Formats: sequence, C-alpha cells, structure tokens
Amino acid sequence: MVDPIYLIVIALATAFALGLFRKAPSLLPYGLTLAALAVMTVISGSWAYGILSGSLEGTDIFTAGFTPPVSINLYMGSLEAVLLLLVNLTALMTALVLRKEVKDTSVYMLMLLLVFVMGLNGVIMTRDLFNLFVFIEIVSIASAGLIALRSNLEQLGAGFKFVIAGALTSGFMLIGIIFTYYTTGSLNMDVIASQMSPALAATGYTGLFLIFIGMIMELKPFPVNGWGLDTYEASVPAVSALVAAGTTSAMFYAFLKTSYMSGGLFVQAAAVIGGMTFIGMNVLALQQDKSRRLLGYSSIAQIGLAVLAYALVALYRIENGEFIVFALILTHALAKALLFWLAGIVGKDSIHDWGVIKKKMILIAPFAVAVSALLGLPPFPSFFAKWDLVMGLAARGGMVWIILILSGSLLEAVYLMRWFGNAFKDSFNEEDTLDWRFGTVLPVFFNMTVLLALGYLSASQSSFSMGFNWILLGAVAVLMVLDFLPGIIKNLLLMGAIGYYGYGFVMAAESYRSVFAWIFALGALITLLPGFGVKGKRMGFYPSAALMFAGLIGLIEAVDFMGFFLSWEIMTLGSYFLILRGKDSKPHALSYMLFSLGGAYLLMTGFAMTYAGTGSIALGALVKAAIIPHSGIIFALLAVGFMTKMASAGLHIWLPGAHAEAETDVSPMVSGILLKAGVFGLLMTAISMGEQSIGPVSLPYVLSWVAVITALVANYMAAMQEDAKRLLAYSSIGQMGYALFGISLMSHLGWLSALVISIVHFIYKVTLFLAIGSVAKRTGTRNMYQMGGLITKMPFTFFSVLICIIALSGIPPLAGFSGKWIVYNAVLEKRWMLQGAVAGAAGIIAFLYLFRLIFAIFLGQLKDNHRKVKEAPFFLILPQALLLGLVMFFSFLPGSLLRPVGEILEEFTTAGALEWQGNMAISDYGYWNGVAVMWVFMALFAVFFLILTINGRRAQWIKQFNIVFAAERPARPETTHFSYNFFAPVRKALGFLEYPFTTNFWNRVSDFLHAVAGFCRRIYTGNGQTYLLQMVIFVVLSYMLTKGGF
Amino acid sequence: MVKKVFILLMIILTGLILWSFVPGYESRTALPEVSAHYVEKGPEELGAANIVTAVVVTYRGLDTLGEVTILFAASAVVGLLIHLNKNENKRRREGSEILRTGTALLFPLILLFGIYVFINGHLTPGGGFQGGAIIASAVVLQVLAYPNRKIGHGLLSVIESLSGFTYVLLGAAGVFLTVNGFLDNRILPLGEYGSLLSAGLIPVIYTLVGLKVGSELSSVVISLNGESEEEQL
Amino acid sequence: MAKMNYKKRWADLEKRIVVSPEGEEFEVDPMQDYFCDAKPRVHPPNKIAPLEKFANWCRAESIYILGFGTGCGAIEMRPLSSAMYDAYRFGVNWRATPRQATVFVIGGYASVKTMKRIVRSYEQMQGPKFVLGLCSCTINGGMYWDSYNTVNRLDHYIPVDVYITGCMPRPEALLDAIDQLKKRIKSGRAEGQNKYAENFEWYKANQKKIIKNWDMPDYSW
Amino acid sequence: MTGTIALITGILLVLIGLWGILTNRDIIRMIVGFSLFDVGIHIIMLSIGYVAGGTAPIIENLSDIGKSYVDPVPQALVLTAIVIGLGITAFMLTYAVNMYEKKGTLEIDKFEELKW
Amino acid sequence: MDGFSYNKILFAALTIFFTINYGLILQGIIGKIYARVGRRIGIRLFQPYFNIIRQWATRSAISHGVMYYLGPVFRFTGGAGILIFTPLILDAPLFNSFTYAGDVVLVSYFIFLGTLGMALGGGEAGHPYSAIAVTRGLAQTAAFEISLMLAIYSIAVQYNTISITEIIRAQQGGVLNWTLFTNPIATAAAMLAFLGSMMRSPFDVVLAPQEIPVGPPTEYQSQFLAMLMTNRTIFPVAKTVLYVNLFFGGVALYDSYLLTFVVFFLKTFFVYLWSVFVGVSFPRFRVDQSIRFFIKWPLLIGVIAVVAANIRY
Repeated sequence: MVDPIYLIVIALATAFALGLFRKAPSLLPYGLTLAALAVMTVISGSWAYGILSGSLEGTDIFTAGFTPPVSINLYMGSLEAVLLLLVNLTALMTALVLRKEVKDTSVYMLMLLLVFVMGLNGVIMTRDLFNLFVFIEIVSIASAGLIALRSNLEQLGAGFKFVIAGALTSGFMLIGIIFTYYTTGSLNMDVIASQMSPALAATGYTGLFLIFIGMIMELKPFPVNGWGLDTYEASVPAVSALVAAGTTSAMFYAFLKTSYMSGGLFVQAAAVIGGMTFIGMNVLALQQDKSRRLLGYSSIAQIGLAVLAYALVALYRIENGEFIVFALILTHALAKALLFWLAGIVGKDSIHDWGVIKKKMILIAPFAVAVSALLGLPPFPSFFAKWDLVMGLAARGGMVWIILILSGSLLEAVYLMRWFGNAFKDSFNEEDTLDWRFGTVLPVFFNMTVLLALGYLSASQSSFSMGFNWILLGAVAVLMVLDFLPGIIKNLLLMGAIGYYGYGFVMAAESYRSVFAWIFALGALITLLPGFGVKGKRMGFYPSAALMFAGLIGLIEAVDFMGFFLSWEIMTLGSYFLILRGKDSKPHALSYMLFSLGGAYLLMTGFAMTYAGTGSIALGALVKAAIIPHSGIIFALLAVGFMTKMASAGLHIWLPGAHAEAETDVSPMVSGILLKAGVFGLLMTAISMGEQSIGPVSLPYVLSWVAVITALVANYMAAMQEDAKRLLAYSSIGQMGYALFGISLMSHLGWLSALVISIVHFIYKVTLFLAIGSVAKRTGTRNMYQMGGLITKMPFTFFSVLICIIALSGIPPLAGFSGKWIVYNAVLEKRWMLQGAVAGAAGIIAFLYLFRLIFAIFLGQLKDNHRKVKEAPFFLILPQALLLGLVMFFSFLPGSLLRPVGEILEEFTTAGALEWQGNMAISDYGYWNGVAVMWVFMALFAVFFLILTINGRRAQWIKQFNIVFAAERPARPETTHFSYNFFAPVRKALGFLEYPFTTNFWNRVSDFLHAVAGFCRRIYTGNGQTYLLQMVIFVVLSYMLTKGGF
Repeated sequence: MVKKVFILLMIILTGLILWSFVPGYESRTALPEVSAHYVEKGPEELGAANIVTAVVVTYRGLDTLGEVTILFAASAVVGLLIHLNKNENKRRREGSEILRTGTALLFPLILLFGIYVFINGHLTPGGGFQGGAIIASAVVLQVLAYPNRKIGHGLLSVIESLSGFTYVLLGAAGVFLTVNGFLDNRILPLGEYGSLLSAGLIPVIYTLVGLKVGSELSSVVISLNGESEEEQL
Repeated sequence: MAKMNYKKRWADLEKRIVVSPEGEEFEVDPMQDYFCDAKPRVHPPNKIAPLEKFANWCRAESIYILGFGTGCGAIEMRPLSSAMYDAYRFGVNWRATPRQATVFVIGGYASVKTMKRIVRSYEQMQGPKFVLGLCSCTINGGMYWDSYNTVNRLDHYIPVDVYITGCMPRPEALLDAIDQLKKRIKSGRAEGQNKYAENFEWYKANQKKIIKNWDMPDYSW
Repeated sequence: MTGTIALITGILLVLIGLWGILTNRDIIRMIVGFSLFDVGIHIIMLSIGYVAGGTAPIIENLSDIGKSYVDPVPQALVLTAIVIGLGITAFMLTYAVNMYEKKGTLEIDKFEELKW
Repeated sequence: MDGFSYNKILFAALTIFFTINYGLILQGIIGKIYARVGRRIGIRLFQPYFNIIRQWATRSAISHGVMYYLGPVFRFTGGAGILIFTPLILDAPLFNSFTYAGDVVLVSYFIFLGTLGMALGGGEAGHPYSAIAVTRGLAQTAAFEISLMLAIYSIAVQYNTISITEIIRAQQGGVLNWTLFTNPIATAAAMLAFLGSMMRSPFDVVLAPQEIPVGPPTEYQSQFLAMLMTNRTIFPVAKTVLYVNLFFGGVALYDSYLLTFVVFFLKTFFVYLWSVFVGVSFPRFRVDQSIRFFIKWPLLIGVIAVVAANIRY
C-alpha cells in the first residue's frame, strides 16, 4: 500500500512544480493538477477501502526516521481514510468545475488548490499539535487566496474578514499550544492524551481552553461567524463547495482530535455551543434569500449539529457514536458540495431566480437528493445518524437535546424546502442560461450517487436493526432510472409492481393492518389508472408516486419503530414531490412538508421515549409503553404526530391548499389514501397503548374534542369554499375528524367506525376527487360559480358525484350510513354525547357543502363556454366506475364490510361488539338492517317513479332559460346561476367560525421567527472589526462560563 | 467612547484569561523529555551543532515543510491578486542618489551574507529562513532605490519552484531509502561533526529553503511594487 | 336608429362566439340553445268521461289564482282574501308562480308592455288553465279604448273564460265570476288551453302585431 | 524571573495588539496591531522555552552535551510562527493594497458589501 | 323486530294510504284553525283533497331534466320511508311494517333523503330561487338538528336504547311515564327543534311565498308538484309521529281500535298544533336570525338535557 505521506508529497511537489509552467498553455498545469488530485484520490480511496474492508489496519506514519514524540507523526485510520477520500474527491471534482477559471488565474489558482488540499490532508492526518496549527494556517491562507479568485470587491472584503478572523483565532490557538507545551512538555497529542489527568487539566486549563476555543472558532460557531458567511457567499461556488465539504470536515476532525486530547474537558461547552449554532443559524437563515449565503448558514448549522452530536455522544456515552457523528459530517459534506456546485451551474444568487434550473429538469433530482439528505430524510446516512442519536439520547435522559435537535431540523426544513419549492415552481427567464458543462455536471451527479449509495450502506451501520424492505426503494430507483420512458409504460410498470408485490403484501398483512393494506394497495392501483390518460413522459411523477406507495407499504410491513419511521418519512417525501407538481402548490407543498416533518419529529420523540422506557424498538413495545412512566406524554406525542397527517384542527392548514392544487390524479392519492396513514398510525397507538392520561387529563377525551371540533369547523369551512377541490379538501379534514373521533372513543365500536370511515372515505373521496378533477380539467376552472348545468354534459361524472355525496353524507341506503350508525352507538356506549352532538352537527353541515358541490357544478345554469364540454376521459371514469361498484356492493351488503372488520377488532376488545342476526346488526342500544333499508328504498323508489312516469309521460322537456322569471326571461346563465357566496345567511350567523385562528396562529409563529431572524442577523454587520470584537467577547464569555469565573 | 471602554474591558478580561497562566509559571530548570532528547542525542543522531536547526529541519521537518508551503501560498496569493488586478502603474519617485549608490554597493554583499547564513544554518544561529529573508531584504533595497524598474518573476519563480520541488523530492527520498524516513537528513552521510558539509541533508535543505524563501519574499515584494511579465531580473 | 337601440338592448339574445375551455371557438345562439322552441300541444280531455268529470269538479273547487296584478283591477283581488270576503272558503287560493296556478285574473287594462308579460305568464301556466278578464278594459279597452298602448280586446291575445264588466267591478263581482268559472269548468267547456294551442298561429300573430320587441321564442315554456 | 518578565511582556504585547486591532478602523493600523499581537505571542513562546541559566542550544563540540541549554523546541516553533506571521502579514497587505485600489479607502467599516 | 314477510308490503302500502288521508284531513283542520285565528271561515275540511286531486289531474307538464324528474321521487321515497320505518302504533303489525330495518338514527338520517331529492330536483330546474331556498333550508336544518340530536341522546341514555319501539314501550303505563314528564328538558329542546323542522312561521323563510315563490319547488308543477304535495301530507305526520313516539308516550294498541285511533289523532294533532300555535303567534325570522336562535336557547337546553341525563342515568 502506498505510504500516505505521498498524499502530501504529491500535492506539494505538483504545487511547487507548477511554477515552472507559468508560461505554458493552461491545459498543461491544469492536467497536472487533475492528475495529482486523481492520484491522491486513488491513494486515499485505496486506504479507505482497505481499512473498511479489513484488509488493512490503521497505521502510524513516522517522519524523519524517528518515532514520536521525538518527531512528528501522522496517523491513517478508518476515519482519516474516509475523510481523506472525501476531501480529495471533492477537490478533484472542484478542480473539474473550476476549469473555466484556470485561464484567468494563471497557475496561481491551481497552486493554491493543491496547497489547500495538502493542508486539509495534513490537518486530518497529523497527530502533532503544532503541526496541526501549521496545517490549519496553510488551509486558511490557501482558502483566503481561493476566496478572492475573481478579486471583486465582495470577495476582497470577505477574504480580508476571513484572514483577520483566522489570524485572531490562530493567535489564541498558538498561545494555547505553547501553554499546553509548558504544562505537558510535549506537543504530541497522543502523549498529551495519555498524560491527561484532572490535576493536569486544572493546571493546564488555560492552554487547553485556548486550543479548544480556537478550534471551535475555526468551525464558525454562532454568533461569531459573520466572516464565515461572507466567505461562503462571496467565493466562487466551487470554492465554497470545497470549503463547505473539505475544510469543515477536516476542521471538525481536528476539533475531535484536540477534544480527545484534552480528555473531553470541554464537552459540555461544545454541546452548548454546537446546539446554539445549530438553532441560531437555522433561525437566522429564515430571512435569507441569497442562495449561497443560505447555504453558508446551513453549512454552519450542520457543523453545529455535528459538534453537538459529538458532544452528546461523549456526554451521554451513546453507542455507535462514531457512526452518528461521521454520518452527519459525510452527508453534510457531500450534500453541501453538491448544492454549491449546483449554485455554480445555476449562476443565480437569489433563491427566487432559481427557477432557471428547470431548463434541465434532471437537475431537480440531485437538488432534491441533497436537500433531503441535509434534512436527514431517509434513505440518507443523516437519517440513520439522527435516529441513533435521538434514540440514544432518549435512552439516557437527554430529552432537552432531542427537542433542540429536532426543532433545529424543522427550522432547517423551512428554508431549504422553501428554496427547493421556489426552484421547482418559479418561472424563469428564457434567456438565462445554465453553466451546463461536463465538468460542472459530473460532480453533481457523482455526489448524488454517492449519497444514495451511502444511504444504503449506512442502514447497516446503524445500531438498530431495521424492518424495512429495501426492494421497495429499489423499485423506486428503477423507475427513477427509467424515467425517460413514456408515461404509459412507466405506469404499467408501477402498477405491475404494486400489483405483484401488493398481492402478497395484502395477504400477509394481519389484523387491522390488512384493512389499511387493502386501502393502500387497491388505492394505488385505482389511482394510478388515470395516469394512462396522460400523454407524454410525465417526468418525475412515477418515481414520486412509487416513493409514496413504497412508504405506505413499508408502513404496514414495519415491525419496529425504525422501519415505521423510515417508511413514514419516505411516504412524506414522495407525497411532497407529488403535491409540489400541482399548479400553484408552492406554498402549500411547503407547509405540507413542514407540518409533516414536525409531526414526524414528534413521532420520533415518542418512539424514542418508548425505546427509553421499554428498551425495545419493536412496534410491540408500544403495548409495554402503556405502563411505563410518561406513557401519557408518549401517547400525546404520537397522537399529535399522527394527527398532523390527519390534518386535525390546528394542524390542518397545509391540507386544503395541498390537496386542492395537486394534479387531478394526485389529489385522490394524497386525500383518499395518504390520509389513512395517519389513521393507521393513530389506531395502532390507541390499540397498543389504550387509554392514557397526562395528570388528570384523559388524552382520548381531549382527542375527542379536537376531533369533533375539527369535523365541525372543517365542514363549515368546506361549505364556504368557492373552489371545488378546496371544498373536497376541507371535507377530507372533516372526515378525518370523524375517524379521529372514532379512535378517541377507545372502544370496539369506536375503532370499528374509524376503520369503516377510513374505508368508505377512501372510496368516495377518491371518486369525488377524480370526478371533480375531471370537471375542473374539462372546464378549466375550479371555481364552482363558474360552472353549472354540467349534468347534461358529464352525466356519468354527475352520477358518481351523486352517489358519493349520498354515501359521504351518510344518508341511509348507501354505505356511508354504517359509519354514522356505529358512531352513534359508540358515543352512547362511552356517553360522550356532547362530542357526539357536535359530530352530528358537523354531519349535517356536511349536507351544506355537498349540496353546494353538486348543485353549483352540475345543476343550475349551463354556461356559454361549457356548451361543448365533453364527458370525462375514459381513464378518469374507469376508476370511478370501479369504486362506485364497490360502494354499491357495500351498500347492498353492509355486513360484508362490517363483519370482517368487526372480527378483526374483536382480537383487541369485544365489549360492545356488534351482534349479527342475518343481515341485522344489533348493538347494545339499537339495531340496523342495511339490506332491508336498501330494498325498501328501492321498492318505494321504483313504485313512485312508475306512478310519476305513467302519469307524466306527456311532459315537455324544456331548456335552461324556460323558467319563471317574474314574467321576464333570464339574460345570461352567469347572472342566473346562483352559486357565489352560496351560504351567505350561514356566514352571517356563523361567520365567526371562519376566523382563521389556526392560520393566524401559525402565521404569527412564522412571523415571529422571521422577525427574530431579521433582528438577530443584524449582528452580522459586515464590519470585520466588529466580528473580531465579537470573537473576543465570545472567548471571554466562553471562558467565564466554562470555568465559572477567572 | 462607550465602545472603547467596552473594548478595554474585554481586553482586560482577555488579559485575565492569559494571566491565569502566569501564577503557575516559573522558568524551567530542566528540559522536558523530548527536548532533553534533542539536546542530548541530537548531535549524535543528526550531526547538527545547532540543535534548533536539527529540530526545525529534521525532527519537526514536517512543520518546516508546511512553513515553506505557507510562504509559498502567500506568495501565490499575492501573485494571484496582483495578476488579477493588473492596472497601469503610477510612476513613483526614484530613490535618492545615496540610496542608489548604497544599493549598488550593498546588494551583492547582502546577497552573499544571506547565502552564508543559510549555508551555515546547521552550525551557527541562522538558517534558510533567516538567510532567505536577508536575501529578500536586498531586493527590497533594490525596489526602494529603483521603484520604477519593473522586475519580472520569471527567474524568481523558477528558482522558487525548483527549490521547492527539490525539497519535497529530497524529503520523499527518505521514504524510499529508509524506514519512515520522510525528511530524514541521514540519507546523506553525517560527515564530520561541526564542519560545513556535515549533518547530512540539513545544509542542502536549508540551502533550498533559503533560495525558496528568498525568491518568494522577493517576488512578494516585487509583486506589491507592481508586476511586469516582460522584464527579467 | 330605433333598430340599433333594439339590437343593443337585446344583445343577450344575439348569437355570439364563445371560446371553450379547450380553446375551441364556437357559436352560441341563445334563442336555440337556451329556450325550448316547441309549439304548444293540444291536451284532449280524459277519454273516460266520469274521471274527467270528477277531475273537472276538483279543478273547479280548487282555484289557484296567479298572484299577478296586471292593472288597476288587481286591487279588487286583495279583499277576497280578507275576512270579509274570505274566498278561501270557495276553494280559492293564490300562488306566486304561474307554474302552480290554474287561474289567471287579468286585473284591468292590459298595456302593451304588460301584455307581453301576461302572455308569457299565461304560457308558463300548466293546463287546464283559465282566464278571468276583470274590468271593462279587458273587454273593449274601456276608458282607454283609444289609447296608443292599451289592448282593446283581451281575447284576441289569450283565450278568456269569463269577463267581468265594471270599472271597477266590486269584489263580489269577482266572486261571482269565479262562481261562473266553476260552472263553466264543471260543464267541461273551459278548454281555453286547447283553444290557444289550436289557434296558436292566430293568437301569436295578434300578439306580435302589437308587441314589437318579441325577444323570445314564440311560446314561453 | 527572566522568563516571567518575558511572559508578562508577551501578554501585554498581545493585549496591546488586540487593542490596536479592535480600535483602529484603518486597515493598515489593524495590520500593525496584528503584528504586535504576533510578536507578543512569539515572546510568550520564547519565555516558555526559557530554562534558568541555560544557553542557546548550539553544541559546538560533542563534549558540550549535558550542559544546561534552553529548550530548543519553542525556538523552532517560534521560527515557524514568525514565518507564518510574516506570510499572513504579507498576505493582509496584499489584500489591503487591492482593497484600496478597488474602493479608494482603507477604513474597515466601508467594506460592508456583505452582511446579514 | 321480526323479519320480512310479503304481507308487510301490503301493510306498508296501507300505512301510506292511511297517512295520506290522515294528513289531508289534518291539513284541512289546520287550515281551518289558521282561518279562525284570522277571523275567517276558512277552507272546507276537504279542500286539500280537491287540491291534490286537481294537481294530479293536470294535463300538461314540463320537465327540466333527469334530476328534476327524479327529485319528487326521492322526496316521496324519503317521506314514505320514514313513515314505514317508524312505528305509528306500538305493536300493531299493520303500522309496524318495516320498523325492523332500523332505529331512531336510521329514521333521522332517512329524512335527509327527501331533503336531498328536493334540493337536487329544484336545483336542476335552474331557477335561482330554488337554490336560494335550499340553502336557507339546509342552513336552518343544520341549526335545529343539534338540539334535536342532544335531546335524542338524552333520552337514549335515559332509556338505554335507541330503538323507537323500545323507547315507546318504556313510556307505557301512565301519562307520567312519558318523556315529557320524565325528561322535560330533553322534550323542551326537541320541541323547539320541532318548530324548525315544520317550516312554519317563524321559521318559514325557506318558503317565503312571495320573495322566492314557494321555495325549492318554485319550478315544480303538474304531477311533479302533485307528488310533492302528497309527500307534504305524509311528511309532517311522520315527523309528528316520531316526536310523539319519542316524547309523548307513543301510541299503544288499545283494546278498542277506535280508542287507539283517537289517542293517535289527539297526540299527533296536539303536537302538530304546537307548531301551528307558535306559527300564528310569531312573525318570521330571517335565516341568520333563526340560526342564531337555534344555537342559543335550544342548544343550551339540549346540553343541559344531555348533562342531566348523563348524571341521572
């Protein structure tokens, strides 16, 4: 194996030799540089491979023919090898990207690049304190040079601030080193570490502290990092990439080395500083709309997280700490480099101009991957790292830190997702160009691939075994690769895959899981049908849909928290991309993502607490969690987490927009199917944990009120909408309120109602969204007052809407009634009549919006421009027809639905279960014979219809303006169709329900955070001297706080 | 004013931090283990009379390599910035007669002294850096005397590159020739203790360092004065 | 000039080009697309005589008057619902919509402007339907016989079952007329609806003679 | 005693340098402050290496081994540190020259193009 | 609660026939009462018969479309459905034809089938007044249903059942066993809701005869209207019977059929009369006013009823 010292030799020799090629054509020095970097990459790569595969062992590298401490030594271990590979690869890629700059900068840039990389290699490998200092200086000088690559005013200003800040930092560090040398008599870190004792720590405190604070300040802690932000912003993006990926990783590792050296003396301080940086930078980034500065904020925040993770691992003795810290660092480095390179390709600084990225749609993929990786979404290493960290913290009582980490992550999601949404949705100027070259594009895709691969690898590194089927994600990957195929073929593939996998999956699902398995699998197949009617490639749709369905399937298949949570996040991610595809969905997709992530983090906390309490991450541990301390809090966390997905009151504001703006066949997916994931999770929690309370407050009781208020207000809001799809979206919230109510009843009948509502809601909401979607598609609007009279143009669609609204409102002959009837009985059983009455009132308000829906669209006056509207396309009608068949089946034979579901629930509780006599269901209170009702209805209907037809066969069929209009005639359909502000009197009486409490609340939260960000970021005055002063203050304060005085 | 008082307060507090070291400090009476090794075994092991040089060039040779690199990087940055901002040069006032005459007189002497200092680095106080700095001071004198004379970088950069490259190669040669011998000076015979051609590679390396530092500092000075690609020194 | 104004005023009924959501342009002819242009049909009485007789008896005993006061005579209709006359006891009731009314009381003079509304409302009633001409004006124009815009003889325009003379007639006269109408219905002679349908061309021609801006299909369904 | 004096001098120089850095708005003066700061650090380093009664560690004859010498390591380090400081100073000056050429001023608070 | 047999079809038809006649006579009587309040003689007792036969005998008809055509059918199905799902007279097989199909929840939801039919039919007529009236009707329904629901919950807890038959049975054995006396608060809440459901003044702005002529069926005529009118005869009876059953002891089958019918008549009549009395005494509410009314007092009473029932039973 090649001696690692050659990494330094090659870089330096090449750098020195480049001076000879000053006059040569620029390609020659450039080629030399690339070659040197490539060789370095190969060397570090071979070491990384060798050590990780076990064929090599970590080695000391001695210099000058002596052994330490006499001479300086380096060390090549697994961590070093991996970091070196990362640094050298990033440098190689950056060199590729910088191809264009070579001409302007002569050989200087290449020299600096090589010196820079050499410095990073040295920082990573060296074991000598002073040597580390030298290498850090090399890095800082070389990077200060690279920052000024274009030598404009901004770069010069930023570079100068960087230099003076670096000088101050290194000054403190140097004093620290020499003090430490005085107390320990050695500069070798291993020697110092071996001597480290409390006594030594006390006498050498000042030195160790100065080293620590110097290293920390190299990592740009909040709030003394204005110079760092300037650097990220001003530099050429490729250089920023190298700084973000290379410098930070290397410096972080150096920080770790010094921290080990001092025996973890400052771990607590590191935790505080790291946490402060993570939160502070993420808050401050909220106000940022310059992409590179934003990335700077994000980079620093990520390093803060890594520092925090390291400190927590050390403080709480969390297992698998190395994996946690390095997964975070690696993910950050790869993703951040990718994003900076991407920023270079895009060439726009304002995040509002990033729409131009859509000129090459394929660039969205790496962008999405990088953002997801930074946010710690699966399947990226950071996900597993965060999981391990949170679980470890919970197990050892670090709840405060969990909250800090997760809220920071959520804040990070705000700005990253907003940025991504902007890029994906904003329009762009056709004249703008992308820097689309081999050299710029290769690195981006390379890092994307590495991130994906690392995700797979890191799953096995996590200390938690995981019940997740990677085949599912494999299928997604296949679809991603095959995205160039026509949409129809991809659709067939996806449906085939779901059909093939789904069969076994549904058969294998047990208990109440099977209900949801049916919904997910059948729902997937049915909602994919409309895809056949869409022409073109539909880039991105099928991978996203596949991702979502993979998540849903994984949810059912999960056997432990990790598998469950991973599936949950995958599902969220997939659905986010699906929702984002909608026309004006930008803000809604963002709030969807934020609420989902927030909910997911609550779930994570809940799972972590369960793990802490029971020591197991199997889903079955929830049963045990029912009796541990804090079980109420666990229940509350999980419930709120799942309720964000179900869009319960207060957590619902994402849903109307997200579902309304989504594409025609996406709305049914996210509304009819996806919402059931929340029901599933909550039902699982409720069944496993039973009734829980926090203090004297019974949680199911609280849930029940939340549920019925959700139902009431959502239904009222639905009635007040002008937009048909928004109406349906609010309706979904209301229906999920019923489901939540059913679950909160914590009884056989309650759960039965929740399951039944889930099933029938799936059926009719998918149908309704498809029907209304096809109307919107045909008429080109979603505003109901612009429609009207479409019954003659779209009769089938009308019919399916009619059946669905009857089912949804629970009017008896159709299947919807069963859910209502069960709820009544369950309410009586539990004696929660007040909630029951509110739910019932909500049910009646449902008539309001349902009538509005069908009237304003299909009845009333047909508009001029809709006179030639055609019936919905076949592939939108087909799924509706299938589902209507299902509705009718369940309506004729309600027992076919209720009996098996009831039997499933009898496994958990039999109290109050329905008794069946033939077709009659008998509860403790009442009885209901759905079959009889159906037949009576049919008979009466037929008889009366016959009477009318026999008597009225001479009726003249007339047209829309043949109405009695006070002896006048209508002028225009638009002025005759009563639809706008349909329920004005209701609004007059109950308008207070419309007051946007929730929206205002969340807006205020958002405004507050943004205001805080806007105010606090003023500390970054741009004045280098102020930054220096801040650093001095930081040092002083840190010293006071760590030592508790002077 | 308030700000200055505050700054003063902060500086005092910083002083307190540093002061916390002072009570525990007293001059050593004996050397730490490693230093003792250098002082006692150094002459035998490396054959250099100047222990500091032995430490700088061999024991802590990697630091020195880094140090050279820092100078190199600094000069590259200076070169880069000057290169990027080529602008028409203002004429500067010529040096006085005395200065010019003195320069003409002193320039070769200073160069010679510089060379002496780095060649004897392993025997007497001094060495590559010091020598290089002396050489550069000659160039400074030159620039002061003839500020409008444009001096090219060509030769300087060749010297700089070649000496640096050689230095690295010599260091790497140690890896080939001995075990773990990066920058080991003993790949050449140690020679007679105390003579010019002793201490193995140390004089060679110091020569290279001297050349390199001299040319680097010179080129920095020249760059700051305003670069010209045409004229050669 | 007059023609132009007319066109402007009824622009709603002119053919127009509209653009469908898919961007296709097509013509909308409101007269064709928004109105049914079928002619009225004759609805013969039930073949089974006793049934028809029974039905007629019920029709006579259940008089639903259209609450549409076309002229000054309408003032005489209101007292009928008061406690003094209490027409309810004779099976009389008022309806606000022609769809549900059976009897149209033309309350006095019918100006040309009102005539159009009268015809429309009459046509929108479902038969068998009956007309009472109240006041002399409906018979011969009364004191407005030479007015430029008052219809002189109502039954040139719609079939009238019973006329009531007087200017103004007393409410008792209206009650008497209702009584007469009942007799007429019971005897099966009140076939005004069929008469209108049979002589539709004649009626329509008469109507169009005085109503120039006939801006609807011939028959208002 | 000599060592302590040197140490305190070094510390004072560091503080004076800091004062210069933090209170002078002129970039050149700030650089001077940094030089002072550096020199202070160098003196501190030397004071650390001082051994009471020791001489410079130049052993002209092998027989002199065993005498009292001052610690050669800080001296080596200080040499390196000086060179690094020199590099950085040169570097800052270059920046200063360029900044002056770009903006026509050397006041640090005029270079606030990037903030927040 | 026995199952299906074919004679039940006959029973159901007879029930409907009986109710139509009863309803027509009731309408006549109510009309008479209305007239007397206005110091008029008023309609003849059998005037409703003439009206409905005349309407069925209309010769011409027009139709606005399929839903317009089916609307009355839905409406009538809804009305007739409630009738045959509700026990008119306890334990009388003739009047209990299909009560085995469901309990009070079924009945109260089946009411909406008619509402929906009317709304859809009126909607397709394309007349703005229909739609306006439907919105008013739905809004008002939503308001008063809450207190009704609370009242039903209250008595469901009281009697521990939601089967109408069982509720009637529990009230047998004397006047004091009626819900009216055992649970007066629930009865009060329900009877206030009853006012809303009867579409009489002060809650009749839905129909607003001159403003939006006759409300939802403004375009209805001929046999379509006839079917609606037929429904209107049975629908109030069905609703009244439901209230009688739930709150006034229902109607038991006495030894004498005459007595049974007299009791049936008296109870339904007086319950019906409650809405009439209120109707002739109070002017009309606007919709928003009636919503505010219903979510104020009846709701409060209903909540008290539920809480009280929860405590007591």
